[in-house]
Amino acid sequence: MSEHVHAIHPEPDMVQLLTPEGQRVEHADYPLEISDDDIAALYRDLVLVRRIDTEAIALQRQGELGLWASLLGQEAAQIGAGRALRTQDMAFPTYREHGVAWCRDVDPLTLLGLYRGTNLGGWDPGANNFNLYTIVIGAQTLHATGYAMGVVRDGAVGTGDVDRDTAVLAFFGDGASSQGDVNESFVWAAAGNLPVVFFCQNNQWAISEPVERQSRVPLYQRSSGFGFPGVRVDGNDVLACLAVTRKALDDARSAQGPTFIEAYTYRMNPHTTNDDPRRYRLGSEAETWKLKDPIERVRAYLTREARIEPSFFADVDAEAKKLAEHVRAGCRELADPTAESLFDSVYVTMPDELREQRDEFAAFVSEVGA
Amino acid sequence: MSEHVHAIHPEPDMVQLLTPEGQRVEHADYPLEISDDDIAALYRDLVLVRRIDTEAIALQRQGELGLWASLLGQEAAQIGAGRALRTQDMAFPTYREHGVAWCRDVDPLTLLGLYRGTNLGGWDPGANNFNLYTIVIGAQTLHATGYAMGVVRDGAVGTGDVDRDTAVLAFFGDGASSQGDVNESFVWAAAGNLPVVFFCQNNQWAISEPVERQSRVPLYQRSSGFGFPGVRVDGNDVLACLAVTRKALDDARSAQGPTFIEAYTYRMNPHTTNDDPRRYRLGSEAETWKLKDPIERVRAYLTREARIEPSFFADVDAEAKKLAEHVRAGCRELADPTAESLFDSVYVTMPDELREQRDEFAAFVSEVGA
Amino acid sequence: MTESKTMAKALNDGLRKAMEADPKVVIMGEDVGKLGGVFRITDGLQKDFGEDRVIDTPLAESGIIGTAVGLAIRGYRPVCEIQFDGFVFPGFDQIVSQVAKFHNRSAGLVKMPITIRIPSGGGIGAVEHHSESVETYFAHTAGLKVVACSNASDAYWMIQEAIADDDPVIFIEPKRLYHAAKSEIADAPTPMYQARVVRPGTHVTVAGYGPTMTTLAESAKAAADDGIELELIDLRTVSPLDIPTVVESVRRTGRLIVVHEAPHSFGVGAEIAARVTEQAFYSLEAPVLRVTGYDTPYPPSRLEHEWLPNLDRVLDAVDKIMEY
Amino acid sequence: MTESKTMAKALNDGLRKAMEADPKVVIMGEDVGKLGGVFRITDGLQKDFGEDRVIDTPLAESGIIGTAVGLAIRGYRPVCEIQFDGFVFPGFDQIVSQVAKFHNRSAGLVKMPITIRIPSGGGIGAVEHHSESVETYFAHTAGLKVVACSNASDAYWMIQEAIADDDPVIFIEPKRLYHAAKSEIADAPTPMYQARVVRPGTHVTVAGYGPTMTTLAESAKAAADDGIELELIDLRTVSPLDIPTVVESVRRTGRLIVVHEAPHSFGVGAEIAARVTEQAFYSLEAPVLRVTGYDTPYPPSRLEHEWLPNLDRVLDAVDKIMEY
Ligand SMILES: Cc1ncc(C[n+]2csc(CCOP(=O)(O)OP(=O)(O)O)c2C)c(N)n1
Ligand SMILES: Cc1ncc(C[n+]2csc(CCOP(=O)(O)OP(=O)(O)O)c2C)c(N)n1
Ligand SMILES: [Mg+2]
Ligand SMILES: [Mg+2]
Repeated sequence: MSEHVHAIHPEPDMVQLLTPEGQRVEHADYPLEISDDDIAALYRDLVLVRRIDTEAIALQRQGELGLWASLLGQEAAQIGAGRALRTQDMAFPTYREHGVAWCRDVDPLTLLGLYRGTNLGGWDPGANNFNLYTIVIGAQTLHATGYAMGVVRDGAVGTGDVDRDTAVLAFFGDGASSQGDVNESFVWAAAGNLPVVFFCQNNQWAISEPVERQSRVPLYQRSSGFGFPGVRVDGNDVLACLAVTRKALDDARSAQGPTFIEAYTYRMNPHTTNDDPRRYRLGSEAETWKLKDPIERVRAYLTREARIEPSFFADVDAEAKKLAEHVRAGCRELADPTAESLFDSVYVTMPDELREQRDEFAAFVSEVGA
Repeated sequence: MSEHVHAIHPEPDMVQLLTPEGQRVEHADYPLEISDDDIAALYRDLVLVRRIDTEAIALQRQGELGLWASLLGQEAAQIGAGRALRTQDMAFPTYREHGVAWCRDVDPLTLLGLYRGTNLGGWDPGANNFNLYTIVIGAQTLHATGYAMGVVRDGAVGTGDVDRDTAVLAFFGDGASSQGDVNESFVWAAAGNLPVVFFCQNNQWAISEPVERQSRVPLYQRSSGFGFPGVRVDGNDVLACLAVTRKALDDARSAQGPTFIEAYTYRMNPHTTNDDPRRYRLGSEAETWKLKDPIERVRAYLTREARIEPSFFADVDAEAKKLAEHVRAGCRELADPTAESLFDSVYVTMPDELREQRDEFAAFVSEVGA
Repeated sequence: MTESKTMAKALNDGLRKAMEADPKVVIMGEDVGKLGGVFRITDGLQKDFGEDRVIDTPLAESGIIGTAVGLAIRGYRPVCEIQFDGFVFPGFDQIVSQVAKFHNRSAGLVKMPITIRIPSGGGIGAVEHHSESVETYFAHTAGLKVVACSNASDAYWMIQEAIADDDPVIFIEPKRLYHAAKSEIADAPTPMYQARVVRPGTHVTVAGYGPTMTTLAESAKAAADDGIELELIDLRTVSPLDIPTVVESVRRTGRLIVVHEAPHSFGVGAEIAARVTEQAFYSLEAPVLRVTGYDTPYPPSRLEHEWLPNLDRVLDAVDKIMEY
Repeated sequence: MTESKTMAKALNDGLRKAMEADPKVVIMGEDVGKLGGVFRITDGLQKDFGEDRVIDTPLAESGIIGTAVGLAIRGYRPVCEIQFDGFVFPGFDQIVSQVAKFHNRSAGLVKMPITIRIPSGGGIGAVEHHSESVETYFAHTAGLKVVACSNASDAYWMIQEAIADDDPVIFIEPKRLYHAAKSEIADAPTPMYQARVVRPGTHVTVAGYGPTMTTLAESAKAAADDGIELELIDLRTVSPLDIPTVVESVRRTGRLIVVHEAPHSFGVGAEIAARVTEQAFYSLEAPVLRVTGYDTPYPPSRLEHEWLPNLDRVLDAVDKIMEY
């Protein structure tokens, strides 16, 4: 590179509060006071969402789901971010944020419809302040930004009322960082000083493309070009993800504007159940990342440092087993869409010509089905 | 803004080599050895392109052009950048780079067709290595980037052969910096370390919107987020624009990758001849910028410091007058499009159905015209 | 009938009414604030409703539409201005994959009451991308409604109906009529999504919308001088189409010409031809004819009036269809 | 006839041939390199032709198309892969306003020999945006050509012809047929931009393209069992349309059904209906009928086979048209 590098920075440390070995470490900018009980609760979250994921993959293999996008390896990023949200905050996921859904109290079965092909999502984003999954890469970052514009117009930032001030959390991937929409959302967020936090899970891969295809500098630096802060956090460290996201959301709620968070993590599984990563990456890469497993380090910490019930780990495992059964049984019971449902929500007010098509189709389906 | 500003920089100086008062100043990073004759040549360029502009505005008032986008105030940015190009380099203009066209030896009459409505551009980008004007904001930055990919594939960077190594210069405005396309071109340029220089004329306005609507930090900082250098140059200082662009193009040609240049300048005229800036900005703003006029400072320098022919200024004025006549007379002579021309270049191989439409239309036009 | 207004003023008044009626209505776009838009359609609105409700956005159409989606999720009712027809395309993905599909994706739980205003069509002597007719792209997209006003009264009422509609509406404004002759504003609207017979006739039905309606009115006068009575239909809505009104007319006239500025092939005329032929097969004395833009990019302005559907081209088609 | 191949392999071989024939051909898209594309259509090409000619791009469709335009200006012949139909829209602006218009803008001085490959259509059990039929948007855009292959042999030849074409070509690949039954590769191509009668018949002409052709073949067999002989036309090219071939057939059969997966309204079927009716008005015994996708977003996969034009729906239309 040339010498007139006015605008390239030294790489700061990645924020880490819990080492892969399970040691608590401090970070001056991100002090985190958290009880062992709360850490245990995070452990439970991590284990349960991994279990949901495992179960969904199995269901896909059995033909019960058409597809699944696994979160394996990204549990800490999602639980850390998700647990930083307050009730009134709004989350905008991609198609992989099953862990965030969990934190928002969305029943995992709700997520399965679109992967099973019984609906296209079909949940109410307002019910748990968790937007519908968005498949077009990056599109949801603009939705999040627009939602944040609404929050500002509702007078729900910077009032000091903790139950009122609202932040928006937009999820996207390393690959998505190249999309025009994502960069436009940075433009809007910065120009409007909007209460939106951009949470990028850099899982190192966009299907088969390594992150180097998207950027030659660490992604957290992107936001500096737009005039708002960026920070890289250990995406496999649930405490660091919690602390960093909490801080960013606090800033957003208190009218201090947007933050970009790069959660440095790894997609342990294929991109989706359709993908074959042996074609493009070495298995040894995943082996290395396994040493940084987001759950193991919390378990190590709890085992060594915390006073928890002796039955704790067994209880969580039992709960996971029950959850798996819920997912398994519930998935098989998800109803197929009705013929009418394909037409009924295209418009709020259905045009006559579409009603005719609906009736024709419904008659056809009931005839063929009969 | 919050305190974890890992990625915001102090504002560096704007590169300036000639003050508004016409004083030569030095800049450590951008030494410029230039003879007084060469400065005089730049003066001539500045005056002549301003004259083309003045003439085009007059032609628009007389109804000879449908529209004109004036470069008034931006002559130094365009001449500085344009004169930094080598023959083999390729320039991608917006709709306002009449000064760059001049540097590329494009006859000003060539530019008038699209503003007169006799064609849509219609020149050969390869003839003078000056792309067609692009009206969709930002689209051309991707074209420039793709062209640079071709340059690399042709082995025309980093060979050390000054007649072979090729750079690409992409022009755009402050408003354009918000477009997805422009940011995607930064992604591509950085990831591919491409020989492209992004030259942003920040003329403070995108029609009625001040640059603050697009960015809360200086625009030259944008590229840092993508991992390549950005520099702000006094866009009313032709010497600084020349030096900074020359350096960036040299870097590009020698395989050192992209640079972002923000030429800090001012749109002295309405956005186009259709616009009424009294609705959105104070006249006093232009008055202030008038003191930084790009031509006056060169004239002051030449008058005070250089040994030039006594007749020089008069000669340039005479040449400008002749040029104006050429523009005036030539514009009126620009032929209206033929009926066939609307159809003949839609495809290289015209489909039969389009040929039928063409023949029908041609018959209709000749009938109506008769 | 009350006062007489230009279409530009009627739209401005209609927008003002809509903003007064519902505090959730926000206007957003490039230069819509202080400038009042390049066509002054939003003139004065920012002054009166503030910068939070009339928003000068950064220069990016995908951002304009995408943030409107987010505002809609938050309960707002955004009205987006696209500066010129040809600049809707950077926002196309957000329109087609988000605005159009969101309500359906949510099984009806989230509404997208977004109005996208597009100053459309040619005839104003402009440069490339400033004179296009983009309605067909949106009409072919399930989940969107597409309407076009052709006069001040419709403009005034339809913009309010579009904004009040809980579905997303692409609102086509024939820009060359913005400041054409004033007309009176009706006391009450014709319900949107209905076509209107604007001139009764017996020989040939001619259906158009938006910018072509003034041309059709002239054509009908000229044809009448030759003893041919055109029945003119202002479609008003492109999606859904009001085919019953057209079919009813065609059953009487036996002949139909459809007129639009958008390119000929795969245009609105094709759909109307196909549907009317299906529904009135035995009533048609002649195939449906189309007078449209040609299958070329919009031409340099010096030839635009010849290229556009104009009086001569419409009358040619009338002659042709009468020969069947 | 020579070897037998899947369509996926035929495309892969065709791309290889094109790259061998012209060093200016470059392939670009998401995951087209090491992975060989999510459908493996570019399998092995990066290995053999290098990373400079088979380019894994950043994840942005506007960037893919926009840089292809720049490469074309520099004299290259880019072949862009759009990963799935529904993801072409972020690149729509560059396609419609640049790729389609550049040659015309330059008065014919700059060619845009860009091929945009779009794995298209439904029936693969996928999630939203992965099963759409987007051809109509491009067919309505002057300056583009749109073709669709329906079998391995056409795939092999047409991809080479598209790449060799100096005009931009939208190349529709019916993704659910990629790995369907193998078929033989003809020794020489049927010239592109010509439709082909793939089964002669006397009662009803049925025209389709791309993914629907296998459905039509089954339908013809089933109809023949009932004594109705369908004449099947594989249109192969959507823009320009080969209307003469259809009209010639319709003059014999008097009846036409058009089939496509894209939504019904303002679709390809409408244009064919309009044009054929105009040109063969007195030959038609019945209006042109259409069997198409409905005017809804593509449905959840559990109902996609019912929603798509299928054997039953085609036979229903045959019954209906025979009743006229
Ligand atoms: C606009 C668009 N283009 C292409 C795709 C196909 N696609 C789905 S996921 C994906 C990679 C996404 O990578 P990243 O953003 O890193 O997210 P990750 O899947 O790794 O979580 C691609 C290319 C898409 N969904 N949307
Ligand atoms: C995609 C697109 N949207 C909108 C426009 C309308 N428009 C033309 S120029 C302009 C402002 C451009 O501002 P800037 O990029 O600063 O360039 P300047 O005109 O100041 O040179 C706008 C909005 C356009 N040409 N293209
Ligand atoms: Mg990723
Ligand atoms: Mg500007």
